[in-house]
Amino acid sequence: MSGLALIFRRELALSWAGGGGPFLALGFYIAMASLLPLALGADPARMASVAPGFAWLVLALASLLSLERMFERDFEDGALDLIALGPAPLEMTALAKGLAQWIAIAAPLALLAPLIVTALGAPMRLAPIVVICGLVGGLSFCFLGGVGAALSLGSRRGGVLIALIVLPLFTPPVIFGAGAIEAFGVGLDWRTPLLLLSAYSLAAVALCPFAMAAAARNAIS
Amino acid sequence: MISAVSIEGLGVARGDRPLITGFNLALEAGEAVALAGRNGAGKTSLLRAIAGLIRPSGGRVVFRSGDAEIPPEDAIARDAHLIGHQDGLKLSRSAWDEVLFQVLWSGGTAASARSACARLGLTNLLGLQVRKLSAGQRRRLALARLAASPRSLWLLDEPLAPLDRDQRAVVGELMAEHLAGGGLILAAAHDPLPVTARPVEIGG
Amino acid sequence: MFDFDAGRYAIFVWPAYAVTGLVLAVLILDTLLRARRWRRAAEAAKTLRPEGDTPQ
Amino acid sequence: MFQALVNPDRFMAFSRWAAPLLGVIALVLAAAGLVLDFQAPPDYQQGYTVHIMFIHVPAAFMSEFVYACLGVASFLSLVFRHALATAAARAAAPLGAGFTLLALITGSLWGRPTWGTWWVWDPRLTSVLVLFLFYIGYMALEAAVEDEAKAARAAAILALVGLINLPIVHYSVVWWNSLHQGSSLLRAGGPAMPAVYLAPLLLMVFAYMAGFGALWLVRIRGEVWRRRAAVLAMRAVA
Repeated sequence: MSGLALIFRRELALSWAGGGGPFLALGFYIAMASLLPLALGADPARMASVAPGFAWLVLALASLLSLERMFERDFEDGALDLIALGPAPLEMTALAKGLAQWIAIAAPLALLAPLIVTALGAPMRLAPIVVICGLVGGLSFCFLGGVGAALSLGSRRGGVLIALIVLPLFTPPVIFGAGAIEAFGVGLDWRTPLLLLSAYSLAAVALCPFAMAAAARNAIS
Repeated sequence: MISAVSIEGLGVARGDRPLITGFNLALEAGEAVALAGRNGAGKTSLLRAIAGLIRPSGGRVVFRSGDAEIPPEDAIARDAHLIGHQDGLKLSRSAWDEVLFQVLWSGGTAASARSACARLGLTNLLGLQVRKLSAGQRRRLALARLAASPRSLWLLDEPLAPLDRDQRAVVGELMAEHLAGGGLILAAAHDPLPVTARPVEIGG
Repeated sequence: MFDFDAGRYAIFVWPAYAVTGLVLAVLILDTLLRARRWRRAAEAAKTLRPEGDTPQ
Repeated sequence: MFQALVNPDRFMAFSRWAAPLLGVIALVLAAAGLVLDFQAPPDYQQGYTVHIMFIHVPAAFMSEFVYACLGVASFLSLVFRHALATAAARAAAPLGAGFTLLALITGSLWGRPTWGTWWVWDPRLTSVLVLFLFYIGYMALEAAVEDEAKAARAAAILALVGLINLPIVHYSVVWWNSLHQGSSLLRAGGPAMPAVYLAPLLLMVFAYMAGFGALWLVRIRGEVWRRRAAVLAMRAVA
């Protein structure tokens, strides 16, 4: 079995099982969504207009939640040394970690998102675009988040530091994702923003592993 | 297949502080070297520099197979074990899952992993969570890949520390077999190794 | 010669210049003080251990 | 020229005269710029607030120029592991953040009379805001990682990731703006720049650049001394 498949199976098992797997992020998502009407008042018209943008932003935040575990645990218990000296280069391992994070955290969030959006008052027909943006955008959030997680190794303030590093980088996916959802809702051209989001996500999947691997090597040196 | 390692003028620093400068060592097939030196002298950093995890501040490490030189990354990634102070085991996973990953990752098979665990007396522990194992048991889990995955160069950092007397004997046998088979061992240890080894002082 | 009559925009133009002056001053001061502090530290460390004499 | 910057000792000798010289140039240019600035007639459209432009546009330009310097220094520090490049990157970040903060404040003061709100979600200002967050992220990472050498490399990696993302952020913000509110006044093209304003504006931009050059060189000298002090102190202990 190739190195990549081996490390990917391990990462998936670790992301899915460890620390409640996706339920942590899903729980956070539901909690935030329930607080929105309490904060903005339950006026349906206002909620309907805010719901898509809000649901998309909170999906991005929720994917930050379990990022810390991505590299931190392997770094602390010494597994990163073993992984760095294995059949697959660290870049492959970083790719596997990003994909495992996407499957275990981002995909479930993307599947929950339409429920959240309609529950908050957005029209039901938004559901498909929200799922697609959730899945495509989730790649950007996971891989950019992975870069933040790897860079913050060796600092004790992981969680907040990762958010501070990564959120500015979320600007393009947040804009394109929210733009696609909103355009779809009002019948404007939603294909362009979706294509831009996909382009950004694919670039993230292709380039971020190099940054993650460089950061990991820096941390264990 | 590494048959010789020659370290030429190696320099290792931690931050700005030079730990080791101009270190030379030639290691041939079937030979073991015990690195000795007070704590903080740089034994661990030296092993990590040889393994390519740390960038040396000077000099180089040459790996040879016969008389052909192997590029360091390939040599280490395919043909070297590095066992550090930490065992690299996930506490929440079962012993078998972890040892299987470590063995497969270093080129062994499920069968060789099982036989290595049997050899180290771990068979009845494999179902337990790593969290429930003692330090000695965890160290033996980490050492299992030495027996299960055939790699010529063993870089060991205090390998026997948490083991009791007869467990050390088993590891001693593994080392002897490895040397007999043309393997190389470079180990940092305070107490003497269970095999005859050439002592080398670090940071004297 | 100079037209300083900002009229009703005065409360926007002059604060803008004031803030610019302030922030630039902070940058300049911080830079100079930091450089001087580290220069003194370097010179102090050098006199502590003049070249060639290595304390055992 | 490059040779002078590569070797720390030669750099210290070079910057010893280069920094004050750049400082003087900056003052002269700034003085000239301000003189022309306040002789220019108020703009028929923006009225007197056009004078804010003379300190907003240079600051906005510097916020991106310094980030480019930070990116280049980070690249050299990462690839060639050059101590001077690492010092240059470390020294540039706070200056860049300072200029970005200036651009945001003066931008908001400029937007206020024309738009009636303190903060205007104009694409250029929004890009500068995100750039400010990049600087904050860079400095936070460098401060958070304990080991200094690792902190420098981690921050250098982040700076490069940021540099790659900068144009994309620009584009996405401009695209976002076209979605929500038509074009905006502060667009780079903007209303044609009357010649009388071009001269002072250019003078101010070059003044800011010379000023940044002087400050950067002085901060790098500070970094070199700091490292020398650290190395000597450690050797005295060893």
